[in-house]
Amino acid sequence: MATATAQSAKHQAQSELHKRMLREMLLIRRFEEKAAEAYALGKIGGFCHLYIGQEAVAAGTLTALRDDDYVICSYREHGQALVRGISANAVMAELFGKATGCSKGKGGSMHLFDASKRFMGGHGIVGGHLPLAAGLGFAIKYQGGDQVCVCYFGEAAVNIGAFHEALNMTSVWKLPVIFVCENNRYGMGTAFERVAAVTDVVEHACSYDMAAELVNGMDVLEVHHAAARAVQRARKGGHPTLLEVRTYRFMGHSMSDPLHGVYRTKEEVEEQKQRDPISHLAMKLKDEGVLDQAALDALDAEVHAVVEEAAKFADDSPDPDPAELHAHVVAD
Amino acid sequence: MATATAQSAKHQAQSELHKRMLREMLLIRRFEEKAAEAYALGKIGGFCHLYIGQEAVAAGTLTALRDDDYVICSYREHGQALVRGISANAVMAELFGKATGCSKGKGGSMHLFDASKRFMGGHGIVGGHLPLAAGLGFAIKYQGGDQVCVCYFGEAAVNIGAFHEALNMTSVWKLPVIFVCENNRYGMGTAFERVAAVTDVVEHACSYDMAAELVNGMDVLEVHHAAARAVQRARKGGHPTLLEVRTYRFMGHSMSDPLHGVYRTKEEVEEQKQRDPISHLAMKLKDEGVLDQAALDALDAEVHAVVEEAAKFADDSPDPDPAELHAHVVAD
Amino acid sequence: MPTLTYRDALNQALREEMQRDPSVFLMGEEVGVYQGAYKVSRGLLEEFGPKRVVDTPIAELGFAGIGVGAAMGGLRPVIEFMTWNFAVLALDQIVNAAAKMLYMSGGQISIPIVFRGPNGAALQLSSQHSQAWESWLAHIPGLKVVAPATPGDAKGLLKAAIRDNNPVIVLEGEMLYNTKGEVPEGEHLVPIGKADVKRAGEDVTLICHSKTVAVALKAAEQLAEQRVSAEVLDLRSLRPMDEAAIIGSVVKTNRCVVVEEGWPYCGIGAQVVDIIQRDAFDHLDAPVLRVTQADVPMPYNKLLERAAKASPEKVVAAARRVLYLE
Amino acid sequence: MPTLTYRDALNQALREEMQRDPSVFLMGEEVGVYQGAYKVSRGLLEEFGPKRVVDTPIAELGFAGIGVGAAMGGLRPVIEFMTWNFAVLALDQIVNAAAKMLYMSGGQISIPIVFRGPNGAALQLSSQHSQAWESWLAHIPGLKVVAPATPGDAKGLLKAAIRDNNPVIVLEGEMLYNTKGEVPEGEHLVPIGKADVKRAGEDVTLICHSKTVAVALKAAEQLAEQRVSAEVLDLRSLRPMDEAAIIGSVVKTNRCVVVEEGWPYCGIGAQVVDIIQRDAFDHLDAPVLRVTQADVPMPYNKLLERAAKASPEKVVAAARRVLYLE
Ligand SMILES: Cc1ncc(C[n+]2csc(CCOP(=O)(O)OP(=O)(O)O)c2C)c(N)n1
Ligand SMILES: Cc1ncc(C[n+]2csc(CCOP(=O)(O)OP(=O)(O)O)c2C)c(N)n1
Ligand SMILES: [Mg+2]
Ligand SMILES: [Mg+2]
Repeated sequence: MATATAQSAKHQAQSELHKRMLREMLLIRRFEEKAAEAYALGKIGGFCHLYIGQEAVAAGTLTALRDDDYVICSYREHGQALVRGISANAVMAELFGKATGCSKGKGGSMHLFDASKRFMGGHGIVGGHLPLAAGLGFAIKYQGGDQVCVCYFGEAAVNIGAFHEALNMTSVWKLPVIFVCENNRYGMGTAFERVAAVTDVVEHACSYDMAAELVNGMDVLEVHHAAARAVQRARKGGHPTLLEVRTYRFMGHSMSDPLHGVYRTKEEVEEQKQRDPISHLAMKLKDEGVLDQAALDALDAEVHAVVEEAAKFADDSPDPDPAELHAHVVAD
Repeated sequence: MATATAQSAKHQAQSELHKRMLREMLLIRRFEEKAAEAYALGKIGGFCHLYIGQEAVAAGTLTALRDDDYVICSYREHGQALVRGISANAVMAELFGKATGCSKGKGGSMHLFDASKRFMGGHGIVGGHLPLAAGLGFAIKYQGGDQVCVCYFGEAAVNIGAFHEALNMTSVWKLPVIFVCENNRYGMGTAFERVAAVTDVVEHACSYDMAAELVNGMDVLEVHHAAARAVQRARKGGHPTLLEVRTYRFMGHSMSDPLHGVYRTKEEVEEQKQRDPISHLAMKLKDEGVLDQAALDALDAEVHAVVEEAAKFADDSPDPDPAELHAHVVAD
Repeated sequence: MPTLTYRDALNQALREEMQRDPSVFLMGEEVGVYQGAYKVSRGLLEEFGPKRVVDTPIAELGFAGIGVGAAMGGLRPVIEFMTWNFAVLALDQIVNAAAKMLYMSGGQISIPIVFRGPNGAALQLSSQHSQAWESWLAHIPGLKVVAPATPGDAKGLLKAAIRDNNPVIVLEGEMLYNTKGEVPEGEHLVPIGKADVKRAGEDVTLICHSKTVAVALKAAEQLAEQRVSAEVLDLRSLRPMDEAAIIGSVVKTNRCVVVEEGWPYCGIGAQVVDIIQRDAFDHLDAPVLRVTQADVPMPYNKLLERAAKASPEKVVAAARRVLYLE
Repeated sequence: MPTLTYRDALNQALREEMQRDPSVFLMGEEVGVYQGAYKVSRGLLEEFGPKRVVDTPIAELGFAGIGVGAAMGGLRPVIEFMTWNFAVLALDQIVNAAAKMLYMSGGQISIPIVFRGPNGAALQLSSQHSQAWESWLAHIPGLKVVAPATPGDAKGLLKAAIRDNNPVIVLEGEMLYNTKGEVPEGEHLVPIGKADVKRAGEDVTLICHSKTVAVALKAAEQLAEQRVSAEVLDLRSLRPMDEAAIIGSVVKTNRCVVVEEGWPYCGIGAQVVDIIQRDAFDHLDAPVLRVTQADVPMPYNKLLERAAKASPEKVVAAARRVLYLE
């Protein structure tokens, strides 16, 4: 039996974790709002896919990882980059295309990288990074490590061949990979049920004899616990997991797309916003007495300042040297 | 209640069907034996994948079709071509690369075509023709027809992305396609269980909400009935089926490969030969009194003559005109 | 003649051909409910219904193959790739099925299909979303490849492509969709395989296609200010290529610069150079020079991206070099 | 020096590099239990075990990507494609992941990986199994592409490829596997990017690579009988290409024929021609001519196939034309 002190230490640690997750989610939210603003001002170009509404997925899963685990994402990866610990400055500078960006301004929003954080990108071809994730898992196992690789992708990627090939080989070779499907119901303007014969993504796990869990992505704690279980399975036994996290994007597909358009109703978006994962956790922590309104306000202010500073940093940073055009085409 | 005459007419028709299936299987067997001989003599070049052992699959399924249905195959398609009614002459001539071949000598063993028989090839990229099959199904539905499309492929094709994409869209759009997986346990020298997380191919049907049946491919009647059910589903309701037919190839993967090599034992091959679908049906028909040994011998002699004639025809046929090199690159 | 955007010209071509022939249908990601990622298919779902305007899952290999299969079954599919960047996943179906089927079936099965969508770089879409695929596609016998530069050519070439009995690749330009130009109403067909002089000139030939036509035209203006008369030859069709038009122009000007969006190695320009030196060797007063994308993956940063792309300035510089003015 | 087959030279290179560096592993279809579809990996499973000699399902896109991912994770994968014909399915991973990763990550993540396997036609494998992909691959910045013609070069280039910190494409030849030649033992590295004069000559340069080296050498013999001295330059490396060697030879001979296995449009030869006319314009006494595969899908029939391929006769004819002997 745990002693009273142990109990309370555990409780304390849990509260800290919850506060951290709240802060991460808030940071993402404020960062993305700032990015939208900067995009409108033309400071960010190209495609820019915001994470607003889905914050609980990055915050819940990445807090279950060790620093030496690998993370790999689609083009909708600002949130994961921030939670993984790439500074808001470096992420924002990358969106601005600056030399101080985490990919030196050569990658942009869709290609955030930080090898030192084992953050392996930002990839733009739907489904294309699932085999890369399996390959990272392969390397871990080959080297005898006990790290895991977490791979994020949208539900629309489930329909592409790479998903099938990657999951099969991951299972056959028992690679320590956690496939996190962020099911936000839409791939651009296409509702999943219009293009998928089976809409419960977890069902696919049967075809690969893989562990699977279906999780409410608006509840960061639920996400975190499911992720922790998956990490445990992968780290201990090299057993991969397919995690389907049901979430929702509150914004358009990318900054060039409308908020709802013809493919979903304004009402649906509004209704989903009631399930905001940030308010949800904030409410809970208030209820539990972990944070009061003043603390919440302080947190928001702190995060706000981080984001403002990031925008200023990005703005003030230099463009890459023109010689960068020809640098890094091939390695030495 | 059926009258006695109706009963016996039905019985009669069944016997005819069984005799036809026996003949088709025998024709394939003798044809393939002759092809092996011709290959050894250098009259056939390139890759040549024989169908010996798997005859019941082509004979059982194709006898459930109408003439206006579509058939599409992998590179292991001599058997299907013959059962579909392309003359042994035209098939053998194609293997010999002659102008009289069903693809004018330009396709060869892997690319048998006969548009008039709705025999749509002979395709060499594993899995590549599954989307083509779905497309033929799409065309049928678009045109309001009640044909079906039957698509043959090996179990190793299940691991490739095209399988996944084709089955999903076929199901979403309810296309009249029957996917016949000829599970002969090996893709070249690789046992299926070494490379597939789940070895019951039918299990994949769940991921696509598709009807499925697992069939003993050494029993041509069982194959035929399952195919007939699948055809019914497709023709009436546009419901696709995934048919897994468990079979075995008695020869090497292609004429350039060893019979068993290191990937399977000689004993295994011998054991499987005991399940020969041709002897199986011949025995049954003898038992039932449908055919006696003399009739069987006559059948074999007849088929033998067809094959000998085919080889002679192919031998005597001319090579394509040199101008054929530049013909049919583009259509008018 | 009405003035339309390139986007609306394509839309008109699709609409007219779908009205004309019930076996023509459009398939691709977001072509229906969403009205097209770049709105090329706007209004078509409403007019022709979901049977003929088909939204697909993200499965480029699969739906390209379904298109080829549908063509085998007697239809005339138009397959839209949201961009050609994603079509790399579908190349097996384009090359091994669509392009080779007629030949390997001994002439039995033609594949009347159009694969279309925007090709090459737009603005700051970075490495994976900015690739120009024309040299790969033009390499393949059995395909035809067109790359219209103007709204009029876009309409005329797309209509011709849909009526062609072969697989035709139509390379559009995201940066061109909003550009405007005169577009003949109704029956307007531009023959596949014919280049077009977009500006006549005497001193140097600028060969270009798609987005680089505007680049060459700007360069020609700047050259005119420098008293150099440049002829701008728009290839329009990359396979077959109008060799007679190329040679004809070079025989007249004796000097040539080839401008393209793609990378240099084994690019379209290399093929053009090969044709010219082979058939107009004695007419050349200087080596043919090429302006291409820098031989690097496309960077995200705006300035680097600009530096990577073909530009009027680079074309002018190359033209001056072939004129030995530098 | 020991004489080995091309196959065994490759096998030796793999074995030596796997012995030398535990992070090197081999992955592909049939590489292990089956000992390789063409036996290049014979004995490696027995020596290095299933951890390092990995049989895959038929999933080219997937296992190519797994290779790239493993390289991101610190390994040095050698990915075997049973033939390059099937690698068309994996091009997204080769082009969009392997080739672009270093650049788009701002120099952080290099991809030391080798993609190898037989390329081009063998005998009577028909349309879908006879494609030569070098011009596509050489088009892509971020890749290196080599195509050895001899057992010695095969060993030396494969070893260099495995030690290179970039994605390197090694194009082998099914028809070359049984050919024999001298192969230095142990540490034998052929630098990537260096062409090799396989026969010195004065009157005309024959530029070739891979299987066409033998074709060019035979042509050179026949030309010698006609008192024409041909230099045979084996490119060996297609990206980067040894421009200095090309120019050096043409400046000497003033005439050139380029021979390749692939199709003409935007082929390797087009790029070679571009380089020559650009940098050796004043040294050329005749247009450069090219001998390529006929511009058609490969037919199955033996005679048609032979007619489609580059041959010594065609090379001789082209050489005589550039020498104005016809
Ligand atoms: C292979 C490929 N096809 C198409 C696209 C264009 N595209 C980018 S994102 C996207 C939708 C993806 O939806 P989903 O996987 O659900 O992720 P989400 O955007 O919802 O996070 C599409 C079609 C692409 N990038 N790659
Ligand atoms: C995409 C692709 N990869 C590899 C090959 C080479 N190959 C030809 S057949 C074959 C095995 C296929 O096995 P299976 O699908 O089970 O069919 P079977 O030969 O047993 O009839 C392989 C690996 C190919 N043709 N296509
Ligand atoms: Mg989504
Ligand atoms: Mg098999």
